[in-house]
Amino acid sequence: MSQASVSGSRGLLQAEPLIFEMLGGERTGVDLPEPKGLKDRLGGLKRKAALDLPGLTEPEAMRHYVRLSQRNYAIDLGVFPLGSCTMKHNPRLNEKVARMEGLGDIHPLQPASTVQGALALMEALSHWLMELTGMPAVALSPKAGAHGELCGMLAIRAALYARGEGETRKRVLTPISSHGTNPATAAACGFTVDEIEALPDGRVDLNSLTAKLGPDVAAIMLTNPNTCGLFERDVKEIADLVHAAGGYFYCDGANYNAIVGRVRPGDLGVDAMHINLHKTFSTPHGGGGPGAGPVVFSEALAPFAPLPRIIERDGVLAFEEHAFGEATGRLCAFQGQMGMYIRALAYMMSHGSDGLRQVAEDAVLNANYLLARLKPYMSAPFGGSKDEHWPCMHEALFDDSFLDGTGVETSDIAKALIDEGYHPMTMYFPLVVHGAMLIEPTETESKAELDRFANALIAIAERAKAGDAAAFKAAPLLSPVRRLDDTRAARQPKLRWKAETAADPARVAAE
Amino acid sequence: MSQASVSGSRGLLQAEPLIFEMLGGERTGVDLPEPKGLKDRLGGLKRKAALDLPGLTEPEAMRHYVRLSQRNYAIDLGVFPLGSCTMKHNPRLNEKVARMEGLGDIHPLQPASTVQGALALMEALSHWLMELTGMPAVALSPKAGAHGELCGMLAIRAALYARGEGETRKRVLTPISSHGTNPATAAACGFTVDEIEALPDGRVDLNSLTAKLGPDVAAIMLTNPNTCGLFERDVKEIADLVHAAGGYFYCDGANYNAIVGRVRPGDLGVDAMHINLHKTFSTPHGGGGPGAGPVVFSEALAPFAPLPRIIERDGVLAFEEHAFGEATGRLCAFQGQMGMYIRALAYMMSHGSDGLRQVAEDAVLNANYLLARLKPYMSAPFGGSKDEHWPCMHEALFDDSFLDGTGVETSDIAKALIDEGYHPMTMYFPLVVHGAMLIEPTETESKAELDRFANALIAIAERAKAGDAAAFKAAPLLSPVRRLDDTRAARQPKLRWKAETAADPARVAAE
Amino acid sequence: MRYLPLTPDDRRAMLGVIGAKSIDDLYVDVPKAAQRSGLVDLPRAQGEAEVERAMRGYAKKNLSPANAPFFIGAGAYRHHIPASVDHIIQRSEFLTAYTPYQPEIAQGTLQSIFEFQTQVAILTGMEVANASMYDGSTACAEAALMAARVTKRSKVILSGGLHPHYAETTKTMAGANGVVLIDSAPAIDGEAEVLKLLDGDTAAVIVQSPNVFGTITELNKIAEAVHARGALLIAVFTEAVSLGLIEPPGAMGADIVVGEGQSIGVALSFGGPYVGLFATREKFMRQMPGRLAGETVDADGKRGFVLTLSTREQHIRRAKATSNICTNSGLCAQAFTMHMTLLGRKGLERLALLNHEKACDLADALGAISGVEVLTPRFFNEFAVRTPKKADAVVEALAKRGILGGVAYSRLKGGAMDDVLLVCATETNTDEDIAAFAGALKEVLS
Amino acid sequence: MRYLPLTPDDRRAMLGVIGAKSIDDLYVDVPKAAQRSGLVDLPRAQGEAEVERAMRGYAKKNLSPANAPFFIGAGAYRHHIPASVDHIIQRSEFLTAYTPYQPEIAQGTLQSIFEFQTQVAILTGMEVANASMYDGSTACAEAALMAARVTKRSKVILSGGLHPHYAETTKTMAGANGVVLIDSAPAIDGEAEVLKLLDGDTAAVIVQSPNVFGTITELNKIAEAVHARGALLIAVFTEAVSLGLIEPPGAMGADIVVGEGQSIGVALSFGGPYVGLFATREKFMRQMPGRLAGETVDADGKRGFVLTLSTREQHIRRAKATSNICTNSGLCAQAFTMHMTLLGRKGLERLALLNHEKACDLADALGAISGVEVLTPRFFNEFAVRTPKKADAVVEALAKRGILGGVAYSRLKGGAMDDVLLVCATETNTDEDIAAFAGALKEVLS
Ligand SMILES: Cc1ncc(COP(=O)(O)O)c(C=O)c1O
Ligand SMILES: Cc1ncc(COP(=O)(O)O)c(C=O)c1O
Repeated sequence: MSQASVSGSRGLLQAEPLIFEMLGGERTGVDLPEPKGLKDRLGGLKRKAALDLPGLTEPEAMRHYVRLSQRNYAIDLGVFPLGSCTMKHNPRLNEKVARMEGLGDIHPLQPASTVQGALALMEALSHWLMELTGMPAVALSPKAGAHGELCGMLAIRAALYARGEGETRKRVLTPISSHGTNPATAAACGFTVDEIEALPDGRVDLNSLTAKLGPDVAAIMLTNPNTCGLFERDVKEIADLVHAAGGYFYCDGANYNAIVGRVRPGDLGVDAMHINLHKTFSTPHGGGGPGAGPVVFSEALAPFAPLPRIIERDGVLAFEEHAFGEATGRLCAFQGQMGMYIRALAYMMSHGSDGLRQVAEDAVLNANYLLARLKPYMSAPFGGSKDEHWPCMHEALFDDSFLDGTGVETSDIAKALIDEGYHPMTMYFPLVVHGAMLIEPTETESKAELDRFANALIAIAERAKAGDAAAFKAAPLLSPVRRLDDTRAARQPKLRWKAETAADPARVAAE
Repeated sequence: MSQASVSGSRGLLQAEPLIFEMLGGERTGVDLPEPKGLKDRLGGLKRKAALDLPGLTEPEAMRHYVRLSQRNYAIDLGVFPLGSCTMKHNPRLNEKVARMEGLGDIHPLQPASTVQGALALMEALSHWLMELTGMPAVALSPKAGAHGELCGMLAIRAALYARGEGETRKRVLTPISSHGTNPATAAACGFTVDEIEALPDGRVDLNSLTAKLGPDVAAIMLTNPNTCGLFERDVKEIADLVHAAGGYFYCDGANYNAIVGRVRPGDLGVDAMHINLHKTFSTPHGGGGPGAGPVVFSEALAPFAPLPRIIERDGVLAFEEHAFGEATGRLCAFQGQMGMYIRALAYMMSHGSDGLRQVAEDAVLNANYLLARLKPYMSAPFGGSKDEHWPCMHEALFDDSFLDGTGVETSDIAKALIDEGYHPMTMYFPLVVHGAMLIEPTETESKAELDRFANALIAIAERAKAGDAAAFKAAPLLSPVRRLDDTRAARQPKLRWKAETAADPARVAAE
Repeated sequence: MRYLPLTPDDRRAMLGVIGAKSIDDLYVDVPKAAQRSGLVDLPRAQGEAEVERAMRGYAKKNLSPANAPFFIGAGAYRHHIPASVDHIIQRSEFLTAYTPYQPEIAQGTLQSIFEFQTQVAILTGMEVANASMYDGSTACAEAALMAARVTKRSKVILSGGLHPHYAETTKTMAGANGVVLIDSAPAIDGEAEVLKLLDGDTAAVIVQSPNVFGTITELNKIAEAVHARGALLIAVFTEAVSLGLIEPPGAMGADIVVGEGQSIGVALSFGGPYVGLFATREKFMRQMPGRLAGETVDADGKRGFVLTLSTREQHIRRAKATSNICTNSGLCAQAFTMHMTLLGRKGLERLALLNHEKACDLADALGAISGVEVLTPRFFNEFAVRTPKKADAVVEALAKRGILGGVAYSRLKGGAMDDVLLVCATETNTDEDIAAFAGALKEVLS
Repeated sequence: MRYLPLTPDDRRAMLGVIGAKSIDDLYVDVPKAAQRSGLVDLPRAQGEAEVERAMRGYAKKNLSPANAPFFIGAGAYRHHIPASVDHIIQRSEFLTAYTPYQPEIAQGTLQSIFEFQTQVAILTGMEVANASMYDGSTACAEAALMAARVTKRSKVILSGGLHPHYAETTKTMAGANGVVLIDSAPAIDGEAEVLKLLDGDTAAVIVQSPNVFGTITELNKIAEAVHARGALLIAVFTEAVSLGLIEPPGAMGADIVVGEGQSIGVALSFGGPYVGLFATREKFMRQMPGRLAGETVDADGKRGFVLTLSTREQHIRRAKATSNICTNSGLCAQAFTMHMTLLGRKGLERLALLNHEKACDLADALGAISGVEVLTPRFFNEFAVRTPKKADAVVEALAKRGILGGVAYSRLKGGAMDDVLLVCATETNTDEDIAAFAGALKEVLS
C-alpha cells in the first residue's frame, strides 16, 4: 500500500470490477447466426421480463478471468501443504487426453455399441482400483469423497436391511478426529453419530471403541491413515471387533496416498472405502471441484453397490441401469465423473505399479522430513521426542503449544506464510489437538522446495516466539487483499450482486 | 520492498532461480523406454564429454515457467498500447484450430496428395489477402515483416536486373520516420539508403522526394499509414512520381490494420507490400515471435515472387518448388508459417468482410479518441489545435515538449505507466519528433479500458508537469523488478549462465 | 518417474535427517501382515507417448458426436463451447487451486463464484444461489432434503415428467434421510398432476420444465396450490439454455430451483463432471446446502469475497450440517460463469432461439414420417415422438447407420413407454443433419 | 462481432469527444478514389462453430501422421511433445506478450530467453547463442552474412550435403547482400570436399552434420584447414536431437553453429513456425544477428535480464544493422527451452539413443529388401536409400497405401539423384510401423 495508483492497478496486478459493474452498452462475446424467427412451439411460455445478464466481448471476458486468476494461489505456483487435501502436481497429459475427440465429447446416453471404448476405460480404471486396494468390487459413480461415503454407508444400510437389522442398527461410531463429512454422511443416511475417543498417541482408543460397540451399531467410519497423519496400528483389531459386534467397517480413504501400492485396504478388514481421485490420483482440484469418489467394496457389501453397473455379454460391454438384485439406487444422473476417470487412469498408467508405490513412499518421506525439520521449532504432539522420531504418514500434525504466551495463534502463522509466498497448511483440523496445523507436502515436492518452505516456517515460528504478535496480526501484507472480515460476511450476508446495494463501481475500480 | 521475506517470494509473486541453479541430483521430466543399446551406426562420432544440461521433473518445470510467466505483462492483462505493434486480442479459437489433428501435425514434405487441405487453406488465405488488398499476387512464405520486406525488395531487385538496370539502380529512398527494418532490409539487398525529409505535418515532403528521384533510384520504401500514425495524403502522387522515375513502390504494411477492408493498397499504386499477420490478423506475438509476413505484389512484380508457389493441375494442388521463370529463390526451408496462416484465416473468416472493415474503423476511432482525450494534457505534434482535431489513423503520436523543463523524460512517463498497471507506449520512435510516445490502442479495447488508461496517463502527465521528477526517476516501484541497468548489461555482456561467474544461487533464491 | 522430484540421493539425505534407516522404518505402524513387499500386479510405469496412445485407443472405439448426426439430449446437451472458456479453466491458477479457504490468495476463485451465484440467481429468477452441487440430479435430492428441513415435513411428491434419473437419485439420497418420496406415473404433459397427491404432510412437490419429454409447463397455478398447503415448490430443469427463452421458475413462484448447468460451458464427457445449479429465496439462505461466497471487506476496507455461512456445512457442523457435500463442481462452475459472461442476455437469447428453431425443424421433419407422432405439446429443444417400433431398437438401428438419434424413454425408466423416443436438436445441428436423421428413421421404420 | 468491444453508443460518444461527425471524418486523408464505400467481396462474419467446422474440413483433407506409419525427416522431425510444453506456451503471459522491450514487466520472457541461450550454447558446444532466428535455413543465411562481416571476405562455400533448402535460402538471402555462394554437387559423404574450393578469399565454408543424407561427419580436420586459411567454419544441423548423442560442432572447431530447433518442443505444422538456433564464439558476439538477452541488476541491486547489445540491431543501427530481423521465433524458443528443461541431459541422451536405434532397425528392415541399398555410411536417425524405381514415384505409391515413407531427394534439389529416398525414424515409430513400411516398400518395388 506504499503507493496509490489512479487506475487501481498496482504494477502487474490489475484492478478488476465485477462483471455486473462493467458499464457500457449491451455486449456479447459470441456470434451466432440470425434466427429465422418463424417457428414457435413454446405454447406461449416465453420469458416475460428480459434477462438482466451482462455480456462481455471475448477480449473483455478473457481479461476479466485472467486478471482474476492472478489473485489465486495454485499448485503450479508453489507448495500447497493443506493437510488432508493431497495437493499434488496435476499432469497436463491428463488434461489433454480428457479432451480427446471420442472421450471428452461423448454423450452419456449414447447406445452402448457406440461407447465401447468408454466402457472399457471405466473397466480398466475399476481393475486398477480393485487390484491396488485388494477389494473385490468397485462403484465408480460417486461424484466426490463425501458422495462416496454416502454410497458406502447406503450400501451398509441396505445390507443391514437385507439382514433384517435395518431398523435396529442405527448407531455409527467415528473418532472425534474424523473429517466433517463422516458424521454428516452418517446423519444423511439416517444414522446417529457416536464419537469415540482418541489415545494420547492420536489413534483410536480400543477401550472406548469396545465400550461403544453393541447390537445397535451399524458401522464404524474410520479414516486410515487417520486425519492426524497416523496409521491406525490396531486397524485389524478394530475391524475384527466391529465385525464381531455385527457392524461394518467404512474406511475413509482420503489419505490413501500414503499407502497406495504398499498396503491394501483389503488386507485390513475394510468393507467399503472411497478413494478421492482428486487426491491420490491427482485430478485437479479446480478451486473446489469437481472430484470423483469411487468406492471399493468387500464381498459382503458388493451386492449393495449402486446402479448403474457395467456388465459384459459376449465381449460387448453395457450398462445395467435398472434395479436388479440388491443394488442401491442411482446416486447421480448418469455414470459419474468420466472426465476424472480418464485423468486418473492416465495418472495410474503413467506411474505404474512401481511408480505408485514410490508415490506413497515419497509422500511419507516428505512429510516425515518436514516433521523432523520443523519439530525442534514447533510442537508436534505425535512426533516423538527430540531424540526419537515417531513417524507420521503423508502429513505432519503440529499443535499451537509452541505459541503459548506469544499472543500469536495458528491462524496468524497461516497468514504469515502467505506473505512468504506459501499457501497455509490446514488449520484447526483435526479437532483432537489445540490449534492444529496439518501439513501435507505430497510426493511432488522436491527437497529444495521443502527446505525453502521449512526455512520460511521456522523463521516465522522463531519470530512468533520472539514476540512480534502485532506484526502477525497485520499479516498478510503482500497478498492482493489483506485479512478479510469473515464476521461481517456472515452477519450481513451478501451472496450476490444487486444493483441497489452495490458498491459504487467507480470507487471499486479505483480501489 | 516494505517487507523482506525469508523465502524470497512476496505474497503470490514467487522467487525463482535459473534452471542452472536448481540444485539437487540429476533429474528429468520425461519417461522414455529403455534403449536396447545393441545397434550403433554412428561411426564412432559419439559425444565425448557428457552434456551439461540440467533437467527438471515435470512439477518443477511447470512451476518454473508458471512462476516466470507471472512476471510478464500481456494483452490478456491489459491495454498494450505499443505504437506500430498492433497488440490486439488473440482469439483462442485460433489457437485451437492451429492444433487440430491434420493441421498442426502434418510434415512440410508430405506428398501433395496427402496435404490437399493444407494447400487449399493456403490458397484461401491468399485469396483473402489479394481481395482485401486489391493486389493480383501474393507470396506467403516470408516469416515475419522484415522477411517480407526482404522478399519484396528482392523481387524489385530481380525486376531491375530483368530490365537490365540491376547494377545501375542501387538507391532506395525511405523517410526518416521509417521503421529500422526498412533501411536494414534495403541494405541487406545491396542497396544504399537515402532518407527523405518529412513535412511539418508528418508526411513525406514531395519536394524532398522529387529532388532525390533519379535514374539510380530503385524504389521507395514507404509505410502507409506511416509510423506517425498518419495516412500519406499524397500516396498516389508519390507512387506516380516514383514510377515515372523508373522506380518501384514498396509499401511497409505493418500499419495495415488502420485501413483493412476500407482502403486497398492496390488502389494506391503499391508494387509490393508485406502484411504482418501477427499484427493486423492477430496471430499472437508470443514474447517476440513467431510472426508471418506475406507479401502482395502488383502485376509488375508478380513474376518475381519467390518459391515455392502453389499451382493447380486438374483440380489437384501442388507446390512448384524449383526454379522457373523469373521467380526469386526460396526464402526459408519450407513454405512459411502455416501455424500463422491457420490462425490468420480463422481470424479473417470470423470477422468477414464486414467485421474487418469495422476493425479498421474501430482501431482508428480508438486512436483518435485517445488523441482527443490526451491532447489537452500532452503534446501532439500532428494532432491539431485545441479547437481542431487533426485525425490520426490507428495510433496517436505525442512528443515530449509538454515535459519541457520538468526534468521528466519520455522514458519516465513509460515507467510511471508500469506502476499504473499498463504496458508503456512505444518510446523514441519514430525519430521525427523529439521523445516520441506512440500510442496504438487497437480496436479490441473497450471505451471503459481506454478511459481508465487515459485517466491514468493524464494523471501522470499532470504529476510530471507539477514537478515530481525524483518520483518519476524512481519508478517503477510496483513491478517485479525495478529499473534495470542497461548500460551494465551492454558493457559487461553476460549472455549465458556459466558455473564460474554465476551469482550465488542461495543468495538469488533469497533475493 | 517424471512426476517425482526426489532423487535417490535426496531420499538418503532425508532419511538421514529423520534418523531412519530406510523407508520401511516410516511404515512401522502398519501391521506386518498388511505390508506388501512386492509390487501390485499391474503394469509398470509408462511414458507420456505410450499413455496417450492407449487413451487414443479407447477414444477410437467410441463414436464421437463430431462424426455423426447427433440428436441426444435427455439431461445432457451438445452445445458449442467457446475456445476461450477452455483456455480459462486450464489456467494454472484456476485449475490447480484448492477450495478458497484462504481468501487473501483466492480472490480469483471467490469473485468468480460470487459472479456465478449472481448469474444463476438471475437466470432462474431467484434471489440467491450456491456455489454449485455435483450435478442437476443431486441438486434435486438436496432440494428435497432442504424442503423437509424448512417445512419440517417429510413427504415430497415427484412429477411424472421429472427425469427418471433425478427421481431415482432423489429417492436414493433423500430417501435414506427420512424423506418419503412419492413417485408419479410417467406423463408427457402432467406436471400439475402432483397436486392430486398434495396434502398437509407434504414438504414439497418437484416438477420439471422443460420436463424429460421436453414439455414446458406454466407453474404459477401449481405454486399457488402448493403454497396454500404450506409446502414448497421445487422446480427442476436439465437444459439451462432453455431459460434464455422461457419464463424462469422463479417468476412463477418456485421456492427452490435446481437444475443441470452442463449446457453452458461444460463438455458432455460421458456424463460428468457436470455442475448442479441450486437457487432459492433469500429467506431460506441458511438452509441451503453447499458452499456460498459472500462479499465483505479486508483490513484496509477494500472489497473482497469469502466463503461464508459455513456453520451450515459439514466441516463446522458435522452431523448437523445441511448436507455432507464438500468438494463440489468448482471448475465446471468456472466454465459456466465464463460462458455465461460471453453470452450475456443477447447471446443466450439468440442461442436459445436457435435451439428452439432447430427443434421445430426437427419436429417437422420427423413428424412428417408416417407412423411417427410428435407427442410433446410445447417444447424448447427436445421432444418425444412415438415410433411404430420399439424405441430402443430404433436407436440401435440408427446407430448402425452412424446416426445418434435420441434415446428411448424406456432406457431411462426401466421398460416404461417403450415406444417413446426422446430427441433433441441444438444449434450444433445442421439442416443436413436433420435431413440425414429423418431419412434414416424412415428407412429404419420401413 | 465478438472481438470488438465498442458498442454503437460508444462509437457515437467517442466521435462526439473527438468532434467528428462520422468515422469518415477520420479518413479524410485518404484520397477519395481509394475510399471504398462498400464491402470487399469476401464472406461475411462467422461464428466460432462455423469457422471451426470449416477448419476441420481443411484438416480432414490431409493425412495426419497420427494416422499413418510416418518416416519423413529431411529438415523437420516428428517427436513427441510433452503436454506441459503446450500448456506453458498457451499461458496468456507468454502467448500474448510482446518482445520484452520493457524489462521490468517482461522478466518471464527475458529469463526464459537467457536460459534458452545458455541451453543452445551448451547443446552446440559453443560459447554464446542468440534469442532465435526464423528457422534453421535463415539462420544459415545469417551465418554466411556474419562470416563475411567478421572476415571481411565475400566467398562462402556450401557443402554437397547441405540441405538444398538451406543452400537455396542462403543464396537468396545472403547472395543479394554481396556474398558469393559456391555450391557443391550433392554428395552423400562429402562434407570435406568443401576444402577443395577453399582459398584466401573464403569467408566461410558451410558443412552439415548430420547432413541432408543423414551422414555424420567429423569436423576437426575441416576446421583446421579452414582456420589455416583465415576462414570460418559454419556447421549446420537440422535435427537438434542428434546433439544428444553425437559430438557437437563446437567441440570440433566450428566458429558458428546454426540449426533447426523444431525437434525440441515445436509442432511440425507443415513447415512453420520453427525456431532457428544460432551459436558462436564469444569473440564474435557483437557481430551476431538477432536479439540477445543479458544479465544485469535493477535499481535495488536485484538480478534481472534485459535485451542487450542492441546497437547491432535494425531498430538502433538501421541500414548498418547486422541483420534486418525484428520479430523472431520467441514462442517456439519458449517451447524449445521448456522441452529441453524437461529432458535434461538424461532425457535428451535417451531420446537420442532411441531415435538412433529406431533408425538402425529401419535401415535393417529396408536394407533387407532386394534392390534397396542403404547409402548413408554413418547416421543418427535418418539416412538415404537407393531405390530401383524413381524415388518420387515410390513416395507416391507408398502414400496410396497410407504410408508416409520419406521424401525423394530430387524433390529437395530439382531432379538430382532421383533414385535416392531420404527416410527417418524417431521414437514415435513402433516396430509395427517399421514392418508396415518395409512390407509396403517391397510391394511397391515388386
Ligand atoms: C479425510 C477426508 N474425508 C473426506 C473428505 C471429503 O472428500 P470430498 O471433498 O471429495 O467430498 C475429505 C476432503 O477434504 C477428507 O479430507
Ligand atoms: C512499421 C514496421 N515495419 C516493419 C516491422 C517489422 O516487422 P516484423 O517485426 O514482423 O519483422 C515492424 C514491426 O515492428 C513495424 O512496426
